[in-house]
Amino acid sequence: MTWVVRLVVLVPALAGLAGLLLARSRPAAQRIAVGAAVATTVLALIQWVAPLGTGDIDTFGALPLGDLSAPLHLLSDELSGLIGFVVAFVVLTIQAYTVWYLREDARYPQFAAGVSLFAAGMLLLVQSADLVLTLVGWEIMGWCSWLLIGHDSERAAARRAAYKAFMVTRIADIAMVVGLITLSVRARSTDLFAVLTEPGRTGLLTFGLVCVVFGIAGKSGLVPFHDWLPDAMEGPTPVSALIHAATMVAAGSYVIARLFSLYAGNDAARTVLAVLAAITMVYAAALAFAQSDLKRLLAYSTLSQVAIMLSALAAAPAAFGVGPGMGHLVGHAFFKALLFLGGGWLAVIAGSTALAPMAGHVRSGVVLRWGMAIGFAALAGVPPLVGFFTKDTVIDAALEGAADGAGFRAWVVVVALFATVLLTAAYCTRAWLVLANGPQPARRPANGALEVERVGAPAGSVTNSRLAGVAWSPDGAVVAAGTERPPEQTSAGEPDPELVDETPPAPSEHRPSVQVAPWRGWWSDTELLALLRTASVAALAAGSVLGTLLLLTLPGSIHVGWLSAVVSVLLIAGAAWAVWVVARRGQRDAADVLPQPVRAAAVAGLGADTAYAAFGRAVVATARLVVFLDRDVLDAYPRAFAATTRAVGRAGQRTHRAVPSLGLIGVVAGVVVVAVLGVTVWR
Amino acid sequence: MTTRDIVFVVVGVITALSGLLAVSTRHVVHAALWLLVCLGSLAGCYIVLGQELVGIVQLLVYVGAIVVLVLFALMLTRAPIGPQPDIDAPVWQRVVAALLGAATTALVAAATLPVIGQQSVDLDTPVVTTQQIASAIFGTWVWPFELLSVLLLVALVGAFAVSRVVLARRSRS
Amino acid sequence: MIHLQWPVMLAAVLAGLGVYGVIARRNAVLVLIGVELILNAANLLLVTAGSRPDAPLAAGSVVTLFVVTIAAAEISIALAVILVMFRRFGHIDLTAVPDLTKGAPEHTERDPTDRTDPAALAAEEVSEP
Amino acid sequence: MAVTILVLVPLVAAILLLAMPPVSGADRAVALVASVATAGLAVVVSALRLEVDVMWIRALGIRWHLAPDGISIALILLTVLLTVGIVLHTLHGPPPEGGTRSTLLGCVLLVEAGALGTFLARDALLFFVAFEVVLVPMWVLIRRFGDHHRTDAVRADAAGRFIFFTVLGSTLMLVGILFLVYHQGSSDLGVLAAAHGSGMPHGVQLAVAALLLAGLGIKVPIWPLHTWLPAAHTIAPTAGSVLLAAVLLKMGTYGIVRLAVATVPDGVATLSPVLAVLGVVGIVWGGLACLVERDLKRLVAYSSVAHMGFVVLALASGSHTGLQAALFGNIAHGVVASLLFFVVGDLKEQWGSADLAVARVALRDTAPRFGLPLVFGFAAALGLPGLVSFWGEFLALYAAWFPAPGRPVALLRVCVVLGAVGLAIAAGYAVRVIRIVWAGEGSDPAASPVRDLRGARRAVVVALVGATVVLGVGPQLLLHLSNADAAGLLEAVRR
Repeated sequence: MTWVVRLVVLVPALAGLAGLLLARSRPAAQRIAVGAAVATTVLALIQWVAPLGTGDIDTFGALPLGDLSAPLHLLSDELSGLIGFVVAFVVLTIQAYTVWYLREDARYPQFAAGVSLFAAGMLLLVQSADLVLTLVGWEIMGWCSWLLIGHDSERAAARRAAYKAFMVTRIADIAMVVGLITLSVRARSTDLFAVLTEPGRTGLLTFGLVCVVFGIAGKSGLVPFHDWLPDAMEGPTPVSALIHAATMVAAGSYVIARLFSLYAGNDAARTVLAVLAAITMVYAAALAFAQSDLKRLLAYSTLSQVAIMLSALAAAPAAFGVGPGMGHLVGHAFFKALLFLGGGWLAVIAGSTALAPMAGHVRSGVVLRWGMAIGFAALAGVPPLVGFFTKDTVIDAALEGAADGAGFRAWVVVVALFATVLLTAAYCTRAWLVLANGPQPARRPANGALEVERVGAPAGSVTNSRLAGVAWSPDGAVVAAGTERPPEQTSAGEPDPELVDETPPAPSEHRPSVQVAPWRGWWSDTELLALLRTASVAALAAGSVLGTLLLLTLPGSIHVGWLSAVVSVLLIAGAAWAVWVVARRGQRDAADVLPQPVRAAAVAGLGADTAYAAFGRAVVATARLVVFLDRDVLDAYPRAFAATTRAVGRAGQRTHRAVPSLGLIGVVAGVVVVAVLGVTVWR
Repeated sequence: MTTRDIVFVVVGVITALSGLLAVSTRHVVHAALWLLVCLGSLAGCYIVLGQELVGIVQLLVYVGAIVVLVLFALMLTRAPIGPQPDIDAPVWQRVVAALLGAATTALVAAATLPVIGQQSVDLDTPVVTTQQIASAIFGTWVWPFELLSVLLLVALVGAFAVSRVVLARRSRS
Repeated sequence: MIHLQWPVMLAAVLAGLGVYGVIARRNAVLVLIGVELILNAANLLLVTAGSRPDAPLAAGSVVTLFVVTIAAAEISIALAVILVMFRRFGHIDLTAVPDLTKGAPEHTERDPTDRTDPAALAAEEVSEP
Repeated sequence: MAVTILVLVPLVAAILLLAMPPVSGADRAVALVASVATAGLAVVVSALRLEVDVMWIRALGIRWHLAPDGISIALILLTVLLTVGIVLHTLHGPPPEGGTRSTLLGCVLLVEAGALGTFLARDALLFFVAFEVVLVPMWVLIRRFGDHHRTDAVRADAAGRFIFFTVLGSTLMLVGILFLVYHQGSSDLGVLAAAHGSGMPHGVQLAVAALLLAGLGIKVPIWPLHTWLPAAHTIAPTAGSVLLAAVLLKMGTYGIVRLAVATVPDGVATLSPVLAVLGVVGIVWGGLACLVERDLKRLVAYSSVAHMGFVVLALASGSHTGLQAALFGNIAHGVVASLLFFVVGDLKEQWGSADLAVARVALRDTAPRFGLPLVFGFAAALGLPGLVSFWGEFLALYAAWFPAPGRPVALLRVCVVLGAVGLAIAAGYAVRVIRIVWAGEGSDPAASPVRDLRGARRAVVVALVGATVVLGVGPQLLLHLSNADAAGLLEAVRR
């Protein structure tokens, strides 16, 4: 059985490597990627159903490091089993969906391999019983996120977004590394259980835990490290789903959950976490309401939802354990993946990820319509969907925490949670109304894609004034930030069967830039591709409805308090009604009531990007100073030495060019003097 | 003062005087000729000292070869005949030279005379015969002797190289 | 019987004369004459020492012969050098300031734009064909 | 005996190659056979731990004592295997400019012989002699075979700078060694390590440690003494850059472990705050310089300064973990830097320069066999887990956080935080290069594409990528190798 645990990590890792190094053809890459995802899901299922309950599964032997013990063990318990399974399942749906989504992308094999590696990183983190392995998985995810967000690297915006994501998380990783080292030093061991049980040295412990909080703030997108996440929407939609649903941003809360018994006894670290989470959840939910781009809206909602998970870990009483936070992680994984995949589908139909062009398109298909509806409802927390249960468990846990005497940090969280519930319901309603109530397009205009060629600034839309940011690149190149350009349905050969009833051949002048690869096996069958896409969305929708059942296996993850449930349902209903009214029953975008400058600022992320860019410029300026010092100050010493030597040599040369007979006088006089000395002194 | 002493002093005075003239005459060629006299009379000194072989070699090599070489060199460097006003260095340099020369003399004398003291040797029955010298050269000193022959060869080649190769390189560039 | 202080004194005088000649003369060939005098002073000392009854290995005579030979070698090289000097500079005046740049392009000043360190000089010597 | 032959094979082959007439085609065979034979012998010697110990210079009591141990085996294997790689790489490239190929190969083998002697030597003076052997061939490699797109003066400057710095370092080291040997009465490293500085007054220990650290620190290079490295790396041919990064730099750190840490531990301990601070300044300094550097080879050289900073930091910690981290980081940097220099050197060969500001074709689509190793190399350079550098750097930070007793803990912890900042900077420059060269930021699709890696050159690069991954996934392979001897070394120190 221990091999199952190892294989859960090994299979996607090998699939990733194989895809990267070997698979050059698309069918092979598809088989490897999807096959490995299926195998991983099955293995994770086995592990979840029959967890070993042990934390000393060898990986490749302990490191011989003298005074530091680094056994590098994996663990297998209920929590890792559940999360592992959810991760594997979400990755499976995403891999299946990617086959459809990137069907015309020449670099699909690399992309699929990247997703596999990413999954391996997350699964390693989930199953790690060793802080070093946690860090390994953590960093692998960071790297893969860079590769995947920048997949579409012909566009400057995508390159910049990838760089920004990687750098922001990497900077936060400074704290992560220091924190993990501190915790390991305390126990002289990187073994999770040794770290958790080491008593004493609370000063060091607090420092380490706070460092870890700041470390996870990077990947989980807490303020002030949050701004990379909306920009990361430049990546293809499957990556967004991957990052947002079950892996990267959720990894932070999982790490905190694994260290929960340390956090439970440490007020200082938890207060920091609570404050960061509370700020982030309200801030991000408020910004989400004003977004004009569906993917960015979802990104901000992710920030907010991840903060909810973390707030549960920050505020819940120790007795509640990690259940509330992890429950919300699982629920969020399902409905956020669902929303992203559905959103990607919509974007392909509409040719843009901006909300305005999508208006009405959600009615294009049954699965799409119901999928998006379930997704938004679950996100808003409408009973009986999974979001309702998990969110109310968190609120209940926070209330219990407040009652338990947690004081400030619990109350901050409770207030923020109720505000977030309200805001979440508002932006979900707004988005749904926009998507569902637009003018029903019978089909997409033949040249529709042409209009939205440059997504992010569609004609006539005030909402897409996504401000151009300055690229944070050492080269100082100024690039405009935009949003992902979804693969367009313009290929005459491959109309979407669900979308187009009577297929007019699209104008051929707008063929996709990437040539259709010469793969025509059964995998290429259009209907099969569409089926894969639809099945993925449907599976996730099912998960969003039935996810509560999964959570029953994790103690403490479903615990609905009546008071909080009633209050939040009322809040949701009120917010939805208010938005409905403001939106004139769906006749206009509810966000249009906001003043234009506020809207623009919100779309621009309130200038966080500018601050990042300024920081980047400061670093580059320092670097230039360093290079100047290196070349012209430090290096002056060797140059001065060389020049001195040369000057001395010249002087010597001149001396030797003196009149020869004078030299002779010198020599003879010297000999005489020496001889006199010799004769006199010798005696 | 024995007879040999008197003979030696006479020959020695000739040597010293001709040496003085060799370094002080204003005729370039005369200098070489006075050197010839000086070295020749030094050969006489050697003979008085009982070293006939050395004296003869001195005559052959120094007087016969080296001085001739010097004369050749003087001719090749277009040495003028007749007294030269600028043959000597400036006065101050000559004064320094005289001082250093005197110092050298004093030094050598001071260093060696006490060693020699009032020692006198009987040269009528010579300590070393020519035969002994021959067997010493080809016996005890054979390796230095052979090395010397190599040195001579190297010197010949070197002289040739210095005068030929350097000039050839110069003319090429 | 001979008293050895006479040859020793002669040697001292010859050495002093030689030194005077080396310094006081301008003409390089005449300087060589001074050198010869010094050498002969040394020879005379050797012979004197060798004529003592306790002199071992016939060293006085033998080494004198060697010195004579070495002197021959020395003077041939020296005269060759003087000859080259004469041809290159047109004079053999040792009190004149030598102009080494003349006729010796390999040893001229480096290009002033060459901002390298001394090792570069050595390096370029090596790389010359 | 086999150990002596191990050193002699490359030496004799080098002399043969240097003496060979330029037209002869036998250089290929000689170089290949010699390097492969050396590699084989080195494996045998390392596996069996063969040893040779005879009197060498009786008057001075210097012994011809060569023996591998856990600390040196990894370096020996790295040296011999990389030499095979370099020979293959050189033989499958265009003929070198500036001299004949046999001269180039001769110099490479001479460096190998010197490096092997250095790593094997168990006598301080023998160590020094072997240490010096590498200087002249390395100088020739830079001076004669350097980048021929630059002016002669630039080559002369780089080569002169190299020789100036390293000779200065060697001189300081020699003074230190003589001081040490004079005080301890023996030049045997085993004896010196067993004495671990006992019987020397603290002031003398401090002086010896300072001399040794300054001398060897130039070679490492430790921060303010590093300015020779970028110039030398930029100008040197691929073979020279690889040797510099993978062998010469390692001789410095190895020397610090073998000569300084083992023999004058108290002096090194007193100096460890300085060492730690300089190491961390090097990490940050090198990283920042990489963020704006335009020349790719220079950039890799600055990243070497940063990576060696981690090794120095680990050494400053003085703990067992620190020593292990330093030894591992040493090898890791050797593998990664040689991989990068092989790839970058090839690119420069084809591009004519390594200026990042020149728009070229992106490698990702036109030359994936170049691109992938480049990405791997820079991913390793930024300390990505799963690749070899991560372990050295993470463990170095751990060790510095928890140093040996008696070290300034607070200062070292500040150093750790700054070192972690260095990790973030490394990510910045690594991704910057990948963006420009691989993904093609600011690239020019119309520029002439590079020929992709082929044949033996590809095999060399693939082998190095493999080593990066294998050692990254299984760091135990190396850590077990050095564990016992590292422990023994510190045991002697602490006794």
